[in-house]
Amino acid sequence: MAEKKRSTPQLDELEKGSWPSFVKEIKTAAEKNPMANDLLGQLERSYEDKISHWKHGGIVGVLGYGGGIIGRYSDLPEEFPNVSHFHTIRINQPAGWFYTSDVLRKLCDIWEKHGSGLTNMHGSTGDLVFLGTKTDELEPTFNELTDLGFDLGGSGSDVRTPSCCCGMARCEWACYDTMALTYFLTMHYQDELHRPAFPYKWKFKMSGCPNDCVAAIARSDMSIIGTWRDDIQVDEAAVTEYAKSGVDIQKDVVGNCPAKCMEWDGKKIKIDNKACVKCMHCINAMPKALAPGKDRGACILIGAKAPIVEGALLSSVLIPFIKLVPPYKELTDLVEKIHELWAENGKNRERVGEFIQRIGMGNFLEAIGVEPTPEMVAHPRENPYVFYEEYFEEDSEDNKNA
Amino acid sequence: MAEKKRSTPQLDELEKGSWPSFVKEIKTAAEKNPMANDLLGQLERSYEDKISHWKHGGIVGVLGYGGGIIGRYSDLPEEFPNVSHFHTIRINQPAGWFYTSDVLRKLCDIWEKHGSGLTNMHGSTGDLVFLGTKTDELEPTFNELTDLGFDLGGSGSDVRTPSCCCGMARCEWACYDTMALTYFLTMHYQDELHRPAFPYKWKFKMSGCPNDCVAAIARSDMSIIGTWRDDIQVDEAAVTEYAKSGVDIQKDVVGNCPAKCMEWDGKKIKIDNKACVKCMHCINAMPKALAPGKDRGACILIGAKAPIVEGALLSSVLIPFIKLVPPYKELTDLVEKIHELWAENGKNRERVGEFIQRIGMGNFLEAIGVEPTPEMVAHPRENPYVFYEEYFEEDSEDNKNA
Amino acid sequence: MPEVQPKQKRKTDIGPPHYEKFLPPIIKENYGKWKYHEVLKPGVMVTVSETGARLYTVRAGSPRLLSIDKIRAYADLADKYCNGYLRFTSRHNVEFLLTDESKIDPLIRALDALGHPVGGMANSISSIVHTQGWVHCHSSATDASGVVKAVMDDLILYFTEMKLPAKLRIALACCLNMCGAVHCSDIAILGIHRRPPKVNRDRLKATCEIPSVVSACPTAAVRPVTVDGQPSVEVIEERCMFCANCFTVCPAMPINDPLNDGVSIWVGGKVSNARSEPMFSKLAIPFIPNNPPRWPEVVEAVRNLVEVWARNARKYERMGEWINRIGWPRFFEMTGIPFEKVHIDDFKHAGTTFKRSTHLTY
Amino acid sequence: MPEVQPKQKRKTDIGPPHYEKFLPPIIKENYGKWKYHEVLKPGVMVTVSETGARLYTVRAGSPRLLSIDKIRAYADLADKYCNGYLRFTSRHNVEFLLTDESKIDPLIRALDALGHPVGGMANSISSIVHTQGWVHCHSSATDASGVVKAVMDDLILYFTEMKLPAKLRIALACCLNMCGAVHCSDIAILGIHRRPPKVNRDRLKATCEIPSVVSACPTAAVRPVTVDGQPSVEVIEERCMFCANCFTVCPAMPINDPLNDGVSIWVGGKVSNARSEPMFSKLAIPFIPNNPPRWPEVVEAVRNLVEVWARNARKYERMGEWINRIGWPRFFEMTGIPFEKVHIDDFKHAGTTFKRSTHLTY
Ligand code: SRM
Ligand code: SRM
Ligand code: SRM
Ligand code: SRM
Ligand code: SF4
Ligand code: SF4
Ligand code: SF4
Ligand code: SF4
Ligand code: SF4
Ligand code: SF4
Ligand code: SF4
Ligand code: SF4
Repeated sequence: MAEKKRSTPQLDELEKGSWPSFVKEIKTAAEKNPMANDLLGQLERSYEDKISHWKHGGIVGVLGYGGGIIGRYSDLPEEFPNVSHFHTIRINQPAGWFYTSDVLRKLCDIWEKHGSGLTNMHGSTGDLVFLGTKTDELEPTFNELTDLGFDLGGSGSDVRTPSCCCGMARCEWACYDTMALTYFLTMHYQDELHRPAFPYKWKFKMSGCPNDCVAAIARSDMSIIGTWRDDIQVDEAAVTEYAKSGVDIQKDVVGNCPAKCMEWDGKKIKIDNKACVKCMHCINAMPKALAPGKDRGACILIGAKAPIVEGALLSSVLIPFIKLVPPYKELTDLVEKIHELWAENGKNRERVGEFIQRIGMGNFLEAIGVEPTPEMVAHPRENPYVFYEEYFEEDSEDNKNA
Repeated sequence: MAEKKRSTPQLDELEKGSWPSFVKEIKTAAEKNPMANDLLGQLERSYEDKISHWKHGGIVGVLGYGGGIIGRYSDLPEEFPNVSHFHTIRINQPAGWFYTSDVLRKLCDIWEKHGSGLTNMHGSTGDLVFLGTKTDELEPTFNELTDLGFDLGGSGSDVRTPSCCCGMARCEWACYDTMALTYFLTMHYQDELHRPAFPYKWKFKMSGCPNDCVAAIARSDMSIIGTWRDDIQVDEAAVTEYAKSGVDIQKDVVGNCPAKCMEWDGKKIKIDNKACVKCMHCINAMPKALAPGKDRGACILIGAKAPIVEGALLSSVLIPFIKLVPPYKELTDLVEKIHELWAENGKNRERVGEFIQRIGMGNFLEAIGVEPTPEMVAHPRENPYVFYEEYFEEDSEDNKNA
Repeated sequence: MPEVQPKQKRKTDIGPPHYEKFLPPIIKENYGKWKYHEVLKPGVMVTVSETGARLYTVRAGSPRLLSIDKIRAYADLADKYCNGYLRFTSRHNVEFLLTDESKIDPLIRALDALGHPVGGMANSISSIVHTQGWVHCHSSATDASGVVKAVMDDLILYFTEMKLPAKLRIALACCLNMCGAVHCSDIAILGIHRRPPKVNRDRLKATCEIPSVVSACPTAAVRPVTVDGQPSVEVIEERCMFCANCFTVCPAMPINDPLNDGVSIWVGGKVSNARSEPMFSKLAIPFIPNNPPRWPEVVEAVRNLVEVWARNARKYERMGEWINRIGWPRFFEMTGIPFEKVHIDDFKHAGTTFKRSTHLTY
Repeated sequence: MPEVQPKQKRKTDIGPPHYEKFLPPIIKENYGKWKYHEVLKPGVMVTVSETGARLYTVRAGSPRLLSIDKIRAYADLADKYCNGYLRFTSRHNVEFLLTDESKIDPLIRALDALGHPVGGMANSISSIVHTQGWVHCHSSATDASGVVKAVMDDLILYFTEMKLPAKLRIALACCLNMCGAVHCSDIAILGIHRRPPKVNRDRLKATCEIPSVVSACPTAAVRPVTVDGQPSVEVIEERCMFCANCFTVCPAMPINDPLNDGVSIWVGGKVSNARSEPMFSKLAIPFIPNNPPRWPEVVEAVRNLVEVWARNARKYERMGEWINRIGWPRFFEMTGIPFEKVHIDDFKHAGTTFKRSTHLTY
């Protein structure tokens, strides 16, 4: 099935060295797959020309879906006909990226039949990415995927594939069940995921604690990050153990507490939990001795995005603390209100974080019916430019709406 | 000479209490001065009406000067004819606000003759303020003032009266001679001070060390703040003395060092001077034991202003370190370049801090011939939006100016 | 006592007198040679020179607005206790410069008798930097001197004692122009307007340039219109945030309004570089109506802020440093000030003030 | 081993399979009951449950771009060493989930044989989060996988050992769209364009809406014009900062350019809330031209940054925390990177990045 072996002197250089080589992966696939072989050829050409040889994507998809496929066409189709179309398929991964060998093999079988045999495990958003196939293979691939129980992920102006850290499956610090919530949200928003109807993309990311192992705060429109409200759990004996084993508790633990709320007298650790900002540092440093409290839940933040085009944003606090238990009604009510407001008032290609900045956070909160709290700001305003909406009139002493 | 005593039930309330009362001051003056008496009356009226009864100022001045007088007219001239005009005279104070009883009395004599007998010692910019007189008293007052050796201060779009902390006159921490520089700059810029020719006001303020006792960084277009480059001077014996006398050196001194560059072993203090950010805290806390280094000079910052209209600004670092010794040529060359650039390119009512933000600090530096250094920024840019001015062309591989 | 000689004919651009004329001999001799200082008691400080010379400073509170009678009284005290040498400070207090330690207490008694308390040094509240208010400015949304007097009457013990965790700097500006370093004060009292300017058409036509009025408005709330065939302007009220910049450039757009003018309170600013970098003050209390002659609600609000801070801050912690440690949520909780929509910035850099982390207390 | 049964007819909106299907029994039994973890050696961790159960994780590095052959090889290893259970991480590494401690070392040897090093845990450098590059994206200003491979070849010992002061996260994005958390990485490698887009008039007419192209440009560099009687656009070159947003909405404005595309390097970002709040990365090296196949200048620059940080940071100090302590002037001095005009922000909030204090080192 394979075509002539290509000469790839530049890429060959990238087979050297001890880090696993993507070139080897492509070559392995290229041995039996003409798409992979032409990809190798075109990529070598890019290395020579120092430029991408892909054309601006076109819109392709599967029946009834508006997202999930990224269309891609070569700008050298004569030379590399097997990648003249080379669309990727974004497949919604199982929450937490857990697999069995069995299901992985079945996925491979599908992709062997219908595509390049190359994948990304996984894409930056979290999808399992099937990297490159022709337009007419999309529908058959989709059908086999759904038969296996998989569905497409997001692309375009839709809800993107939610993703999460492994949470309660393997981490002692998970303050809520990230995988359960991810699965729930993915199922709840199937329509929004598959049929783009927003001003721009919307991403959910779930981390079980403030360590934020899926970088939710940096790259999701709604970042749901576990935290707790009560006292850090302390195992005194284990603290002593750490101290004995050479941990410099004063310098490395207490000295790095951002809230300056810890004290160490050489024997016992004292935490002013009302002042603790739940940063995780002391817990990270002594996992056997300290643990998040028992009153656990999450902080919901909103609006992160990459820099295009007004500058990058981190998410900001929207709901300082929420208990996250099925059926998650409080959360979905909130999301629905935001989606409605943004869908109606957002400009084209305006992410929700930019939208909030444009209309003002105060107005945004008012519109979605959330009370402002000081947790939402790093600090109150420094400028005196308040848009008061009312003033008193001479005669009436009543309010007037301006 | 005094008119009928006014009934001032509201203001009378402000004679009570143990803080010195400005109402008493006005009343004292009012006993012999009709202007002060009408001021009292109009002020009482303001207290009743909860509004200022001054009209928007008009332009008045003395011969050949564009600034120094703030025109002021009552909006109730019939009721308070003696303050129908009530202009203030801004008098350039001696550097550091040092006086003798003799010169103060002579100033009082002038003001007794020509004005309300009321003053501000001093105005927020630093001027000695003669508070209120009629238009035709301006020229006579001015003449008597110059006879006494005093001159007007600034107002309008000119160099404003420079001011400074007492510096070397009474402070052990002065890293340069603030009063000498203030006097020098005031004399050097007499023309710019008296004849407004800039887009907006320009303020100089001089503090001898980073404690910044004239709030230079918050309210002067050019803030000149003393600092040092070498090691903090330490008197070990005096440190021991402080420790013995009950100062908690670890907690209160070392623990508050922002650079985390101090260590205290219970006996000796160790400072990593390369890391010290010259914040003054440790020196403030133990003035008998620590002192700024010997290689002293100043940091020049630029651009502070009040919030109108783009939001308040603190000054930002322009020259991280400069030796300030007569004839201050390096400094005046710098100021001249900035004045020229700003005068030519600044918009009407655009302070230099706003101007720099509008044209970009990089462009500003280029225009005045100062090399950019990392000291000028809190951190390098976070966004990738660089306006590169050149690119390579295919054929030539040469630069092209875009 | 040095004398200043009167001169003869009209002079210009002579600048201020040289400061050396007014320095006492001890300062001239020890200029730049000071070694250390010590605050001996409230309002009294000694500065010691390398040469061993000892200069005593006695600082007294001042209302800043002084009659020439009061200045003459100062001059008399200066003559009596310190050879005629005195100065004023950057916060408008008066300082007497002594060389004779034994004259300190008599001077303090004389100042007390004159009604001027000695203090304002070290960890105390010094005088309130303030502006003109209804005494002299057309722009003012509140009075300056009156509010200051009422607040200082209430806080005077913090001036005459040194029991605070750190210095506390209060400032007042009577309008958004913010004359003074109000925007970087531990506590700032700021006069604000809350009603859009009215347009006086006839006066506008006579005195203002329409394009410069329009361009003065940062929010484009002022729009050119034609009324009865005459060019004029109108104000789109919901776009106005009451900066008064239009009024500054055009007297025909008055914004002062007895019912809607009042006072806002800001906290946590600082100027010095000691420990933390300089900081702006942040909005604490959005609005308190003017209530002359003694503004009791303002007095009460300031006292509350001072006391909550004084009780809870650690040694050396300025207001803003304390708040940064405990966080704004606890600040609002401890002071009992309600947090409202207006506390959230919605101006140019608003996004940079949102809380973009999970560092929260509960 | 659980099995997934194939289904019959076309289905839509079924969502992903439920994760429980893929969890090993030990996880199902101890879900939410984990008590603590311990990193036993590079790339090997044990997580201990309240019940006493012990789950071992072995993490191996991955190029992310995997052939189905490699995935099958992973599946074989999973079958052999851990009953078929494995997962991938948020940084695209593969993790094998074991219950039998004795199988750890054989698994490590097998992974080594397959060419996949074990490591990336605790105070190490984990895999570089990256994007498509020339492999699949039309936007890319550089390749992704190639740069990553070259850099990781050089840094591999930091992956397989745990000798750093803290975690170090590197990420790469091939254009300003910044797919991935590049903007908050300890070290970010970012592809950038430096030549304004060219306008292909015929194609523009055929495929793009002029108003949306014009409004896509944040700096108003794209202007509508009429050429030969036809509506088109032009680019005012000195206003362009190469964001490529016009290209994103209109393929007729290509910005890719072999001579001017390249790589910039950013430092000091972080995502976690541990100790300090999350931070953006800041510009360190403005431009390195593309030099395939191994980008030696980029490799060298990254190594230098890692090493200077590793030598000087205190325990637990992430790159950005270290820089914040020592200050940017010393960062530039210690790394030998020249500071230039382009380092100074001139975008929307530029003023908030100026140094507004005298906290300086000399
Ligand atoms: C495949 C993937 C990169 C990868 O190799 O992992 C990717 C690839 C593309 N991204 Fe992305 N983005 C991918 C994750 C991200 C992320 C990270 C994330 O989701 O966690 C971001 C930053 C977070 C964010 O959303 O802001 C991201 C921010 C962007 C942007 C900028 C959006 C913005 O609002 O600033 C664009 C530009 C756009 O939307 O027009 C973009 C556009 C694109 C396009 C569709 C290019 C385009 O303009 O049409 C790329 C298609 C490449 C291709 O040929 O396959 N991609 N993109 C990631 C999706 C895989 C997956 O589904 O798992
Ligand atoms: C008298 C004084 C207040 C006081 O009671 O001390 C004062 C009074 C006025 N200031 Fe001021 N400013 C005074 C110091 C300041 C300061 C503080 C300083 O200089 O250190 C500031 C803040 C720093 C700054 O310059 O940004 C200040 C910022 C303003 C502004 C806002 C300027 C800006 O760029 O944001 C205005 C509005 C304007 O210029 O149109 C203003 C305007 C005014 C005017 C002229 C009102 C006007 O719009 O026409 C006031 C005249 C009041 C009157 O009737 O006497 N005044 N003004 C101060 C001058 C006394 C002196 O010469 O010593
Ligand atoms: C006299 C005066 C300068 C002048 O030329 O007029 C002055 C004089 C001294 N200052 Fe100051 N400062 C003076 C205004 C200021 C200001 C400006 C202001 O308040 O508007 C500041 C900045 C305030 C701010 O940050 O908001 C200021 C911040 C300091 C600091 C830093 C305090 C801090 O911890 O933030 C010190 C150090 C200290 O107190 O330990 C200091 C220390 C000193 C010392 C101890 C310096 C010395 O060795 O002589 C002087 C007596 C201190 C005292 O009053 O406790 N001085 N000092 C000013 C007196 C004003 C007054 O009447 O109260
Ligand atoms: C497996 C993974 C989550 C997942 O579901 O995939 C994970 C797992 C763990 N993380 Fe993480 N983190 C994972 C990505 C992240 C990320 C996201 C990223 O890198 O893009 C972050 C944020 C990074 C940042 O701030 O830029 C992250 C920041 C942390 C931190 C905070 C580190 C810090 O000091 O800033 C900890 C705490 C610690 O290491 O002590 C942590 C701790 C842990 C622990 C110890 C939690 C536990 O008890 O199980 C896990 C093993 C740690 C390790 O690898 O050393 N994890 N962790 C991710 C592994 C990625 C990889 O293959 O290398
Ligand atoms: S985010 Fe927290 S809960 Fe989730 S894996 Fe990381 S450390 Fe564990
Ligand atoms: S979690 Fe963070 S803030 Fe809280 S006590 Fe521990 S180190 Fe301090
Ligand atoms: S600024 Fe420094 S030198 Fe000047 S008075 Fe204050 S402490 Fe002394
Ligand atoms: S001056 Fe400030 S930064 Fe320097 S050692 Fe003293 S406390 Fe630390
Ligand atoms: S703050 Fe405003 S009202 Fe007060 S003096 Fe200054 S300009 Fe006038
Ligand atoms: S007060 Fe300010 S915002 Fe309102 S109309 Fe006037 S200039 Fe515009
Ligand atoms: S970063 Fe840019 S070039 Fe790279 S995959 Fe994303 S959109 Fe494409
Ligand atoms: S690349 Fe960006 S800045 Fe340049 S023309 Fe296109 S949209 Fe405008």
